Formats: sequence, structure tokens, C-alpha cells
Amino acid sequence: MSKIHVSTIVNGDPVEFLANPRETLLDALRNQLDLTGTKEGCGTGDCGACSVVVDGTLVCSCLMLAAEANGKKVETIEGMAGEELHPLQRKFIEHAALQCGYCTPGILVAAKALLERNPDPTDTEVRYWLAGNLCRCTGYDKIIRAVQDAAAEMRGAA
Amino acid sequence: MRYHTPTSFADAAVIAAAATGTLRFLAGGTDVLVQMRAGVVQPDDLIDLKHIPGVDEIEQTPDGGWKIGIAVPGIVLGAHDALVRDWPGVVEGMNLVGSTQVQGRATLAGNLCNGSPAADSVPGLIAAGATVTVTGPNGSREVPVEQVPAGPGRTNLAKGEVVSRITLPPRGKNGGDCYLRFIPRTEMDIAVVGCAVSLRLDGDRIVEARVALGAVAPTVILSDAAAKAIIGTTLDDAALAALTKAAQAEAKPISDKRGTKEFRIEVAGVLARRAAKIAYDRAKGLTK
Amino acid sequence: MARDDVKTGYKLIGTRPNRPDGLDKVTGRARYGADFSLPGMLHAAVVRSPHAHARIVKIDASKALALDGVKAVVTRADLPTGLTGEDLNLQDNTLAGERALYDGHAVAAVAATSALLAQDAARLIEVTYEVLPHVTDVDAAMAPGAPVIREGVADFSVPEGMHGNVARYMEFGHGDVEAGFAAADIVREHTYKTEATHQGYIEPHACVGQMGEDGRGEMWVCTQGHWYIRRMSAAVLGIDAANLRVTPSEIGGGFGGKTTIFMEPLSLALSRKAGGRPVKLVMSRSEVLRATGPTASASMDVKLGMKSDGTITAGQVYFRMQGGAFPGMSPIGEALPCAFACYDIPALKHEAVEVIANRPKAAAYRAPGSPMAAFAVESLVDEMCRELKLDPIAVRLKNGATNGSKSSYGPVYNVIGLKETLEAAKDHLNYTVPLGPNQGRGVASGFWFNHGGETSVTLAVGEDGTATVMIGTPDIGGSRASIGLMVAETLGIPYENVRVNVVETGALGVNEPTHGSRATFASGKAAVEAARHAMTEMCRRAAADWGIDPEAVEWKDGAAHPAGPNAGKFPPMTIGEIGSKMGSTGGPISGHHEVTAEGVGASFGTHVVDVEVDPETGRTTILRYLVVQDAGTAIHPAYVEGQYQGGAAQGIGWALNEEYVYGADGRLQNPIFLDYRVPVASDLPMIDTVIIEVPNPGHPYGVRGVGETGITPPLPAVASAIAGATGARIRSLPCSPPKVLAAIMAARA
Amino acid sequence: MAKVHLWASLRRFADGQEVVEVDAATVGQMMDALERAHPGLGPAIKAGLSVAVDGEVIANNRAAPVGPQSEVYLLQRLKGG
Repeated sequence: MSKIHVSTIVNGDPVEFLANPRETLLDALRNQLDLTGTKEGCGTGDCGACSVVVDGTLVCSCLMLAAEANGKKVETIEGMAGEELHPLQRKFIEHAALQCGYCTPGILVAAKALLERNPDPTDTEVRYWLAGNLCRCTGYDKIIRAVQDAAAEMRGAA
Repeated sequence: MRYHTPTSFADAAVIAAAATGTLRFLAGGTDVLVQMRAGVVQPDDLIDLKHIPGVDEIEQTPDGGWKIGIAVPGIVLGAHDALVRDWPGVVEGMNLVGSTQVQGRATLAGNLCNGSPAADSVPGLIAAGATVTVTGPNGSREVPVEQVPAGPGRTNLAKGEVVSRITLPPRGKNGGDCYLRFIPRTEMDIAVVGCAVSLRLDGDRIVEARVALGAVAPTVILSDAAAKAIIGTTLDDAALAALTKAAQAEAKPISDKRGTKEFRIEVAGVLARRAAKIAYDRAKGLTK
Repeated sequence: MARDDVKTGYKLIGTRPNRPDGLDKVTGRARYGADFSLPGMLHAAVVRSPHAHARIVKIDASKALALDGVKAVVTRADLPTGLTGEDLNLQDNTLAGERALYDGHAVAAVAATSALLAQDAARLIEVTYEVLPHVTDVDAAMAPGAPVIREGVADFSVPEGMHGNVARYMEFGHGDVEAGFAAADIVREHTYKTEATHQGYIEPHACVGQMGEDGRGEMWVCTQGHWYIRRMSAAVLGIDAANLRVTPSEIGGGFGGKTTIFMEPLSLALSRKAGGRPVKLVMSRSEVLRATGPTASASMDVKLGMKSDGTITAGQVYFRMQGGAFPGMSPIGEALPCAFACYDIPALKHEAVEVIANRPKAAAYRAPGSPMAAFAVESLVDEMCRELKLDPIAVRLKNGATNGSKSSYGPVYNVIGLKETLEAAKDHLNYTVPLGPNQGRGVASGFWFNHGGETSVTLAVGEDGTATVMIGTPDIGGSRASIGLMVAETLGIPYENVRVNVVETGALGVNEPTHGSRATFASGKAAVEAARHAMTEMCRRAAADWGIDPEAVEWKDGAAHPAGPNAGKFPPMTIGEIGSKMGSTGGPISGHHEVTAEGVGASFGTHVVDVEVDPETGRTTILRYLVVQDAGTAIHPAYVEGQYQGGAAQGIGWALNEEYVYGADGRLQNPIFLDYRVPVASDLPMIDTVIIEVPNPGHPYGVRGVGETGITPPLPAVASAIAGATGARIRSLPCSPPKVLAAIMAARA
Repeated sequence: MAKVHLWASLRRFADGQEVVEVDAATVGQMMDALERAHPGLGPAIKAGLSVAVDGEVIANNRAAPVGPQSEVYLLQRLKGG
């Protein structure tokens, strides 16, 4: 079984690796690139814990082969903060919008993608956008509040 | 597993025709990768179609119809204003498939070729009268969408054949379509019942209609009886009652983990009624 | 940081500081079970039975072992024999012996150089089965003619003549129930059923285990209790507990499901067979759903007598619960005392049987047993309130347990807050919002005992006057923050100067898991005692320095002070000063406390839910949701609210759509999140919360524990709201649309 | 003598008695005395019991005091999720 040479940009850094043709982008991020912030919760695209952005599109990295990332730009939770936390990250801490924290990276990546498309979403829009990100701890209440508070701050800053 | 990245459908067909083991095509991958992860399918050859030029494009045809590349994901369909204006029911069907994340990958062609009787985008395509171009080692042919699925997990495509394009007819004037599905939650479920209605008006009167029912038979049903129930009517209460009855009579569901037979039959009528009303209002230009 | 209110005079308790693990969790740095890797590590996969019940005739691993890179296969033959009791059950569940007892039961495990290779190898392990008759439903398992799936499961409690699948029996009560029913104006009796549900933590079970041929090993694992992992793994493998060092990772949710072992010993057994190379074992979601502990399914008869003024005169329950193919796993012992715990009723009779069935070994799930019991009893209370046109809150206030009430299961309630929750619910805006067509409102109360348990905490004073606290209860919902607040409050130092670490089994005395809503209560209580212990020593150091009697020194505001004018005039000696010179005043300063924590305070809550039901499809939408619960004292109110909201969401899922669906072949039909339908963000409204604070006298800061009660009321509250909206009463959960629509149509007909 | 209340399904191991009187100063002594008087209760005690002494729950403490007039209820050992 020959491996496939994959050359991508991950969080702005060029990376190259050899992928098993069956290997998912999620497994490559975690096992080859040591980017374990992206999580597996289901492996079937139903929980969103593995959310990443590929060439500007939010996807489940468990539903994409590593080989398909060749030549693409991948953004993960590890690339979200610069010198300072992204407002979403800060608001999630302040609003206690996480308990166990396992779904948090995926939700943050997904929420950031939402606010880039729609800086002023309604609660309903936030809920439907995040419907593919399961959280079993919070009942979503504080997550929605944190996203809205971050959105308001980002609108104010813009 | 061999991972192929052909740059033309002709090449893809050649690879597919030569494959001796388990073969899968990769468009959005949202079904294939799940099956691989679960060990249900272990392909020997996987043909990634996304390196073929044009597969990610949406193009209007000279007659006003639409050609949609097989790798166009749901999120791109949903953002295409002109397509949404013409065929809101087709697009809303696709946009109901999975989460935002899945929308970033999942495609009409993949949803169709996965062969699920509950596929959300298929009733809308059938109601719209869409066709697909099927490319094989010996050339291409045009096939109505309703002739593609053969049963759960199966299609009527021959070995070496691959869907290479989806074509929607011109919407024309005074037309409207709609797709509704029933799921227990608000998102993330497989349709328990689905229904698409496409119709055209002359004044207040329905002059053309196609009604497709999903998840109530091994393949999506294109129901003449349900269409006849509303053609020639103004979608008054009597027509809606006739439509309900026709849709329920047409449904031949099973009971399974997602719903009972009785429930599916009942709700098929409810959805047909509701979808027809929305399609009608859209045709009148009352709603988007 | 301002307190939400100032009535207690606490400086820090009741504030909402950032949790210490927050930064790691929002940046992806926090390490969960599957995030650990070690040099030379192998990956494992497990072969699982596709049959609900089958004799294992033969296991042939030769084809798997022939693959390059496959390093070890283990089967039951590799585990020691001679275990008994629960140890044997744990071993039987880790790897099937002669028989596979449920769909998904582990049969063999394999380790290889990559996860994909291990999965390929697992598919090459050939298992020959002889399929045996099975039964999965709780009532069917007790029916005459049901196959006895294991001989000899009945314990001492089971009377003669019961079905061979019955494993336990309980009965208790007080008063004369027949006289009570005779005194009632109406007596009603119904059977209620709940299907099994899964905890549904988003993080699948994962561990890395390493063990040499000397039987000494290490494990990194996501768990609610690493001492339990150590004890159980050691028992299953026949090694000494002290030779296994278990380090807990961050944990991606547990809800009771990670208080026991499922596959963890396999990583150690494989490692030992593979020459001591570490082995990572991560479950897939379908393995989690098929083979880890869901909760029990239940079938429950309830009978109640009520006077027309709402006085409940007598109650009687008979619960049947199945907790999988192993005895002792269903929560009958919890469900029965929870059934009437919210009430003060003169005559009660409780009976329950546990039955085994060909399903996975059940594990604890948030207030085990209480949600089912509440569904049965609170549903019937609601039915009778509607029949008699009585306000459901008024009826609960009339019959509700209060301070000094003797509980339905024996103890006398000391200081409890049930009535306060009912009053607050009654006064809340949500209870007065007018309802529209197809809308209904449901009310229910719930109870959980709360738990103390075996607890060890050590606190070390740093050279700079900070404090490091070592606890053994993994932090799931923010307990490091709440314990840090209590320690800082006790020591009189800033919250930021306290770091609370969850430490491994080699670094602290034994601890029970984070279960029973005990982390903030028990580890918190022990941490406060450990802080006081350190304070005593710091006072002694100051006294020695000042040359006065240690009793003449008191601790306040982070410093030792001379106590009173007779102690002499010395400026306060801060914790920083004491810490900086502790090396020369007698050595390092630590406090520690080890205890089986007693003094738990019972927890009560009341929920109000409004729903709208689509009369044509039976689909229920939650419009409004209110949780009112007594926290005792809310140490960190944001995480108290989080527990209330999360519990409510899980209960709503249980009420509406979550269920284990088994086919006629005994196989689980919905082992993925697509079909095991937990609530998604768009399914829920904001979940309003009211924190009642009736301090628990058994805790230094009044903590009761808040984790579990919240999952209990939603089951009956939602079903009652649906009844209000439709006139159709669903007595069998979940209230899935097909069931609700069928009930609506039957009511119309 | 402390009065120990047995739950109904335990009574058949104690000659049908609902209340057994034992002479004990601690929970541990009480359990031991119960088992001596009624060996049939042994498996239940070994399986793990909690008690309520004069209304207060003692989850797991053999040293907890029992008074001569105490009312003791036996309870299932409770845990949680």
C-alpha cells in the first residue's frame, strides 16, 4: 500500500507528510502533525468535534481524506489565537461556555466561520449553524450567549 | 486501497471499468468516508472526481436551465442566488443534508448515488425534472434522476459508469417548488418522510405538477396520482384533501428505527399538503 | 470580582472567576484520553460479537498475526482465572469467556503499529459462534418462557419462584397503603416505561497502557475515577494495585459512564504481550454506544391515592429494571428511594426487581434510577392533578417533603430546599406566560441523595505563599475552579494564588470517582480541612517566631495574627512570609485530609417546561424551560447553572428522542449519533435557571452538590406538557413523534 | 438497645422481624451484632449497606456512634453518576 505525498498549509505553516490513502484528515492532523486540538467524537460527521476550515470552508475533518488536503489551506483550533485569544475564545472562558471542553475546539472553529459570514446572527441562526456541533454538558445556553457576546464585541471593534 | 485522481470523466470511467475489486467514487465523501470508517465498505479503488475541471461549477444553459458540477457542495448551491431563485425546493433539499460542516462537502451527485431512499436532495431533483449525464467507457448518456436509484444503496449505473453532471430544466414562468421533510429533531437526522412538489400556474390554476415522495419506498416515488390531484385546481381545500389522500395511498413504507409505517403514511400526506402550499405561494411570487 | 449577592459575607465564594483549565480548553491544548502518545506506541482494536447471545466456539487469530506490524492478540485465555463476584463480572465484560452476552461484547483485541492496521487485523480474527436464544426487553426477560441467559445470577434477596433472569429484589415501605387508598377520593394506577439511554459524552473512551513482564504498568486514561480504574484493572489482570500507576487525562464528559472499566485492561494485557510497548486503545462512537454502559431500561407500575383537595394518601410502586447481562448494574436500589423522595406521604410501598437481558453492562448515568422513578411517579401525580383540576405546584407544596420530614426511605431530612424551589417556580414569569394553541405546560420535581465518599486531598504551601492543592476527583464541570475558590476563601488569599491539580494514583491517597455529585462537596470539604490543617501549622510557625503560644495565634485574611491583646503586639505574618522562610522554621508546610465524607445534603429541584406539539406530525418543540434547584451554596454560580442546564438538556433528550433500539436479532440498530438522537443546539431554547441556596449544614460552606438532580424532572415534565398540549398522555418514553402522533389520533378517535 | 429497621425484603432473613434490637455503640458493632443474631443477613451486609441513625445518613462509617435509644434504618449503599 503506497503512501501519498501531501503538501498543505496548516495554520499558515507549510507542512508535508505521507498519508495512507485511507487516512482521514482528522487522523493526519492528530497523529502525523501532533495537532490534537481537533477531536474525534463520532467519525461519522454527526458531532462536529473535528471541525476545521479547508480553503475557507467549514468541514468535518473526519469526512475528508488526508490526501484530499493536498494543495489546500487548513485552519484548526491551534491557529485560532494570535498573540491574544480570539474574542470567541475569551468569551467562552468568561461565560463558562464549556464544561468538559471536548466539543469546544470544534464549536469555536465553527462559530468563527459563522461570524466571518454573518457578523450579526440571530440566536436561531447561531443554533442552526452549530446544530452539527454536539455538546452534551452545557445545554448550549452559555455557548449561544458567548458567541453572541463575542459577535457584539467584534462588531464594535470593526 | 488505490486512490485515483483522474482529470477527466473519460479517464475516471476507464479506471472504474478496469477495477476488479470494490470501487467507490469520491465527490463530497460524506457517505463513503463514513462507510469506510465503519468498515462497512473497504474500497480497493477510490476515484476522487474533484480533480476533473468544471466539477465545482454551476452554469446557466442558454435555454435558462442549470448545469451543476458533481462536486459542488451544498453550501455553494445555497449561496447561488440565481439558482435559489429558480429552484428553491431543489436547493433546500440539498441544504437539509447534514450539518453546516457536511454542507461544506456533500454534493447532489453523491446524495443521489448513495442510493438512500431517504436522500433529502433527490425528491426535489425528481420533482424538478432534473436529469444527470452518465459517462461510461463508451461515452455519455442523459438519464432522468428518478431512473438512477435502484434500491437502498444501489443504482442503475453500469460498471464503469459515473454521473458527470446534473442538469435542471429551465424554471420558466409562474413555477415554484418546495421540499419538506420530517425529522424528529430540528437538524442532523435522516428524513423519516420527505416530499417535494414542483408546479406551474396559469393564473391561480395549477397547470403542471410533479410530486415526489421520499423515504416511503425503496426508491423515491414520483407520484402521478398526487400530481393529478392538484393539476387543474387552485389548490383549494378539496385539492389539498385529494393530494393528502393520493400521497398517503402512494406511500409504501416500512417500519424501522426511524419511524413506523403508519406514521410515515400519515405524515406523507401532511408534508405533501404543506409542500404544495409553499410551492404554490412561490409560484405566485408571494414568498421566496 | 463582585458576588452575585452579598448575604453570606464571603469574599470569593459566589463569584465567577475564569476556570483554571479554560485557556487550555479553548486553544486545543488540553490533553484528553486519545491525545497522549508515547515513543514506540502501538494501536489496538477490539473484535466484538455481532450476536446478542452466542457461544464462542473458536477464535482463530492466525491470519491477523501473520500481518507485518501486528504485535499481539489477547483473548480471554490470556486473563487469569478464579475471579469471583463483581471482579469476575468486570473481567467477563472486558473480554467474553465462553459466551458473548450482548451485541458488541468484546471477544478479542489486537495491537499493531498503526490504528488502521489494527482495524484490518481485527477483521482478520475469525470467531466461530454458536448463536443462542436472546432477550433484550425488560418485561420480555421476565416473561414465562424467556430464555435464562445466565444461570445463578440471583443474589440472596431474590425470593423463590421468580424467573431465572431476576438478579435482585427489594421491598420497603411504611404505613398502611390499603387504608391510604381507601381514604382517597381517587386512586389511579398505570404502567410507565423508559427505554435505555446513553450518557452520550462526546469523548469516546480512550487510554494508553504500558506494562512489562514484571506486571508493573502505567496508564493514561479518561475517567471519572482513576483509583477505580486501578483497582478494577488490577483485579481483571491479577496484578497488585500498587504496581499500576494511573494518570487521568482531561475528561470529555462522563455523566457516570466513566466510573468503571470497559476496555482499559486490554491496553495493559496487549502491552505485556507486545514486549512492554505502550498500547493506545480508543473506542469508536459505535463501540461506545454498543459496549459501554447505557442506563437501565425500566417498566414501572405506580398507584397513587389522592383526595380531591390534592392530599396524597398512599403510594405504591413496582419497578422492573434491566441493566444488561450482568447482575447488580440496574439502579433499582436508587430508583426506589427516589420514587417518593419529594413527598411526605403517610403510607408507601416500594418493590423492585432487577432482571438481566442481552444488553451491555449498564453504568451509572446522572442520578441513576431517579429519572425513571420520577417519570413514573411525577407523571401520575400530574395526571391526577389534571383530573382533579389542581395546580401541580400547589399539590407538591401540599404534599412535599420539608425540614424534619421523614423521607420515604428512612432518614429524616435535616435542612432541605424542596419547598423553596416550588415557591420560586410558582413565582417565576415562566409559570404565568399564557399558552397558545397546541401548547402545554409541565411541572415536575426531582431528587438526588448526593454522595460523600472516600476522599483524599493534600495542600502544599509554596515558598511564595501560593497554595497547590492535589485532588483525586477528575474535573468535568469546573470543580477545580470551585475547589480553588473554597481554598482561597479559607486561606484568605486571592483565587489566582491557588492552583488545584487532579493528580495520579501515585501522588495521593485513594479517592472515589467524581460521581454522586460529590467533587465540589467532598473534595471541597477535604480541601478546606487540608487548608485548615496548613493554617494551624502556619500559626504554629508564627507563634514560634513570635515566641508566643500557638493557641494565641489566629489566621485571617491570609496571615497569622496575634489573637487578642494578651498575645502581644506583632504585625501579621502573611502566608508569603511564612512560606518564604518555612525551610528554616521546621520545613515544608502541607495540609492534608483523608476522610469518607459524611454530611451530604439532599438535593431537590423543580422544573417548568412549555412545549408546542405539531398536531399533524406529533413533533414536540420546547418553547421555554425553567430549572429551579437548591445548590446549598453556589460556590461558582456559572458552573452551577451549567450543571442545571446540562442536566435539563439530557433529560429533554431522554424525554423526546433518545432511546436504544434493538432489532429482533438483538442487535443495536442505532449505534451512531445520526440515529441516537441527542439534542442539538437548534432543538433547545435558552434554559432559564434559578439557584436556590439553602445551605447544607454538613459542609463548611453549605455545598450540597448540584450535578445530578437536574436530569430527573425533565422526563415527567416534558411528558406532562405534551399531555397538556394534546390531551394525549405518553407513558412510555421517548415521546417520539410516531408515538405522540399515534396517541393524538387515538385520542381524537 | 438500638432499634434497627430492616427493609421489607430483608425481614425474611431475620425471622420476619421488622425491627431488630441490638446492643451496639457504633455502626460497625451494630452490623456485626445483626449478623451474629441473624446470619442470613450476612450477604446483604457484605454487599454494602448505608444506614440512617436517628435520621442522619451514615453512608460508610463503622465508627459512627449509635446510641442506646437510636432508631437505625438500613439503606442500600448509594452512589451516583
